[in-house]
Amino acid sequence: MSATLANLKKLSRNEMAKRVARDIPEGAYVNLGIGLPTLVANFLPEDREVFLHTENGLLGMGPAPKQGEEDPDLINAGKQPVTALPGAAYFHHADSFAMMRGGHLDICVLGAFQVSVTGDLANWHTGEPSAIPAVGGAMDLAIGAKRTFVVMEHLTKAGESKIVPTCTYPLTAKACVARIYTDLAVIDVTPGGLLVRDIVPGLSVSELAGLTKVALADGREPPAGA
Amino acid sequence: MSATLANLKKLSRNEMAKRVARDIPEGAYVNLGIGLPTLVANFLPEDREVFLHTENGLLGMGPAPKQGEEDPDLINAGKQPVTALPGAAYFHHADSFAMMRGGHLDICVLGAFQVSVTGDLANWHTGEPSAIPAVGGAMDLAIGAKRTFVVMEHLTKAGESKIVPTCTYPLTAKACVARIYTDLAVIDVTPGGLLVRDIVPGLSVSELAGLTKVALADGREPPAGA
Amino acid sequence: MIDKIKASAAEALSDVKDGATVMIGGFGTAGMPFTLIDALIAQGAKHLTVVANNAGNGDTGLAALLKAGRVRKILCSFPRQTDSWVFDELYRAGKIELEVVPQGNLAERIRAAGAGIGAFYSPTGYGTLLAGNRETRRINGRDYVLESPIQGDVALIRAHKGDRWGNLVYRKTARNFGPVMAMGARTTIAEVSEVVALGVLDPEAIITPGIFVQRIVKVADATGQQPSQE
Amino acid sequence: MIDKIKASAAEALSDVKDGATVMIGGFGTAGMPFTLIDALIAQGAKHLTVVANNAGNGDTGLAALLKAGRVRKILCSFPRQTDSWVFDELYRAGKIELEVVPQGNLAERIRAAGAGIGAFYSPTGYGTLLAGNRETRRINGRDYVLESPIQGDVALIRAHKGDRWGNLVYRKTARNFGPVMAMGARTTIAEVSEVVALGVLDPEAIITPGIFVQRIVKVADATGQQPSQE
Repeated sequence: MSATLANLKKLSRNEMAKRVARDIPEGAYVNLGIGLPTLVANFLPEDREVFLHTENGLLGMGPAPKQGEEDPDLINAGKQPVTALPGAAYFHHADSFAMMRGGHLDICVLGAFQVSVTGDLANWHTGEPSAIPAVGGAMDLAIGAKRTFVVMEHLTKAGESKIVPTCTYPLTAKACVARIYTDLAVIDVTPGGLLVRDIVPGLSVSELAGLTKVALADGREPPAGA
Repeated sequence: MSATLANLKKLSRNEMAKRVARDIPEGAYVNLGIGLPTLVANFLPEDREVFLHTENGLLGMGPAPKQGEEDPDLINAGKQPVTALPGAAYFHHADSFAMMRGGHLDICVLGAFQVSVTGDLANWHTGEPSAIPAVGGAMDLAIGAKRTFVVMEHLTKAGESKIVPTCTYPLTAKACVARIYTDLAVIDVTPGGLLVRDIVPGLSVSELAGLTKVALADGREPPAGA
Repeated sequence: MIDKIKASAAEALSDVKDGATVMIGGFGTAGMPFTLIDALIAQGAKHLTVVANNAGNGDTGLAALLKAGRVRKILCSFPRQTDSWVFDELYRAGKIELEVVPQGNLAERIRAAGAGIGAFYSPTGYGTLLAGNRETRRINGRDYVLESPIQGDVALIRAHKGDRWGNLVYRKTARNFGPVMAMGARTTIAEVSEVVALGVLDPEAIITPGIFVQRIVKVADATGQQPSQE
Repeated sequence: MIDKIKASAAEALSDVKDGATVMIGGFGTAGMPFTLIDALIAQGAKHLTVVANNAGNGDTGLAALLKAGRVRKILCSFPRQTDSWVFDELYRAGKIELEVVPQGNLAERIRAAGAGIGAFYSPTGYGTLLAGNRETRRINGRDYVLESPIQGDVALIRAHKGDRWGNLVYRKTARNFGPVMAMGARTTIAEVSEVVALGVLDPEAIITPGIFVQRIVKVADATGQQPSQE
């Protein structure tokens, strides 16, 4: 009767990125972090002008250059070669982080180890004693943008929920996450708790809550005509 | 026996400015405030490269433009038209005041109402109830430069010393003045008190102390061969 | 397609509210956005708090806004000038509130708002009347005053050239407060002498990236504006 | 005549002292001053505190300085990278002290030193391990951490072009920490690909005015430097 995880059609990494891209409106100033979130850029429609910011000093970042046209002086926060669009601007690090910390970015999309039910984010440190800590711009991004989106797998490889009552990994920032995109659902963090906005076919909100082990309310729009 | 003020040859405003200019070495970054201090620029030798800063956003300020070549977008802190030398740079107000407040200027030359024996400066407000207060960049300049020079008449029109035990006018900054240039003398503010470095001919240090009504030590170099 | 170029100053200023905090660029008349100020007067918003370096020159620009009785309070570093008669009269008549802010604190407080800084310890003004009742602190043997950000609802600035993404370059010392005010206001409106196509401005030389600018208005060149004297 | 152009990196670096705090520009290898770092290794100063965004890539540049055993402590935002093996080994062996600083705090703390700010309340890091025992404060409903300036004795940065007054322009995202480090260090030494005559750089487009730069060294172009991956 209930869907099992095995036969659920989870979203692929590209499908997750595409789902995030759907929610980024024209004219938005957006930072796509490093790793999975950077895939979002590939799914922004060509006719939608979105301003991509990379914290190492570029607004108006374009796609990866053609092979052979890489410029080692033109890279993104993940240190991969990128391009600059007409209308782009370069700036130094203090100005770049003023954009982030001053609330000028509309949206920032980050990966995560864990997100708590109150929107606390843990994405920089596993807390293992042997791990070398490295935070980069994660803490600045998490607190700076008007809305912080997280995109991540819903469950760890061991099957544990990455949405948790309280983060057990060291925090990146408190109460900063507005929306969570996983391979199973889209969930808003609200003052009243977590609200499911979208879910993969074949999975119910109560089944998702069972997997997630935290309270989830159904916040989906009723289907047209219902 | 003693020189009287009436027959003393006081320095003119230009002579005071020239005396200050003598102490500005090649390569110095200098802000000349507004009013009398700006005359100093006229006495810097042409072959001595000194970098003039104006807080409204220019380093490498040149002399006044020729008549008819004034540009309303190119002015100094006194809002007079100026020019920019080859090698000049424009910047915004936060960067400009970072230069001042961050201690990057070597010398700043300011006018004053009063300077105290400990180097407190009063130059922005007469304290009269009817006066409209206006400070501009005076407080930033006073505390920012590596050395703050004051250039002023030694006595008020009423014959009172402008070098005082304690300022009675509202302060611009505490303990900021390094050296005072007047129409009678050059005086250093030191931890041990005021030290006369130079004095107009015909006036003794003790006579100057009598006029000034504060303790002054003789800090002049002995004449060569003495 | 994003186009921040507005058809008129009136359109760009239409939503300024009574009681708003309006930052106005310029050092004296250099960089003063005369066209935008005229449009603000026509728009009619009142009880404004103005943040600017000076308190107006002659009878135009900021002085005209003051004269129209729209300004409740002004924060500035240098109100008193030889040609600030409009302000002087209002001030002496008790019709305008004045907060004098040292110029460096003014610039840095505006930047702080734009950069998300909660407050900062400034060396300027310590031990003076202008430190008021603010907290002080000795750090490594030097004394500082705790200064708060100044956040604008609207910034009106003048730049030289702009493009449809809001990128700006300025002209000489008319740059002054423009870039920090653009950072420190929720809505920044720039008047420019020239609108250029996207990509014309050198990305290495853009002074204010478009993220800090919401609207741009093309105006006639400001030739003939004479600098005023302090 | 003032001429900040030095004949060699060795000459420019000759007075770096043991125990100095050395800021090193660059984000990964973009903007890393390889020639100056090599000269610092040859110069021999030890027990250094290094301030940089990363902790070295591969075996050259900052990684080579670390490998030479000259660095006692490093302040950086992102030490761990796929090619940071030199740092990783020193760290695991307890041979280098690490202070991880969020990248925005790093940039702003360096700027604060350059701008004369005594300390500032930063929103970044509140409620996290990296806030350590620092003071916190709630301002207008938001929580902040009190952050102190980071002052360098020396900054080693890479720029694109420079002139004899020390004016600099950068190239694309290699600009990164260069301008703030130039502000935040007592002696800033820049390597540039090109030295130009005074007046060639557009005064509207100079990114670092010469007041922040004490010495310049012309180096061979850094072509062939490959970006590293995190």
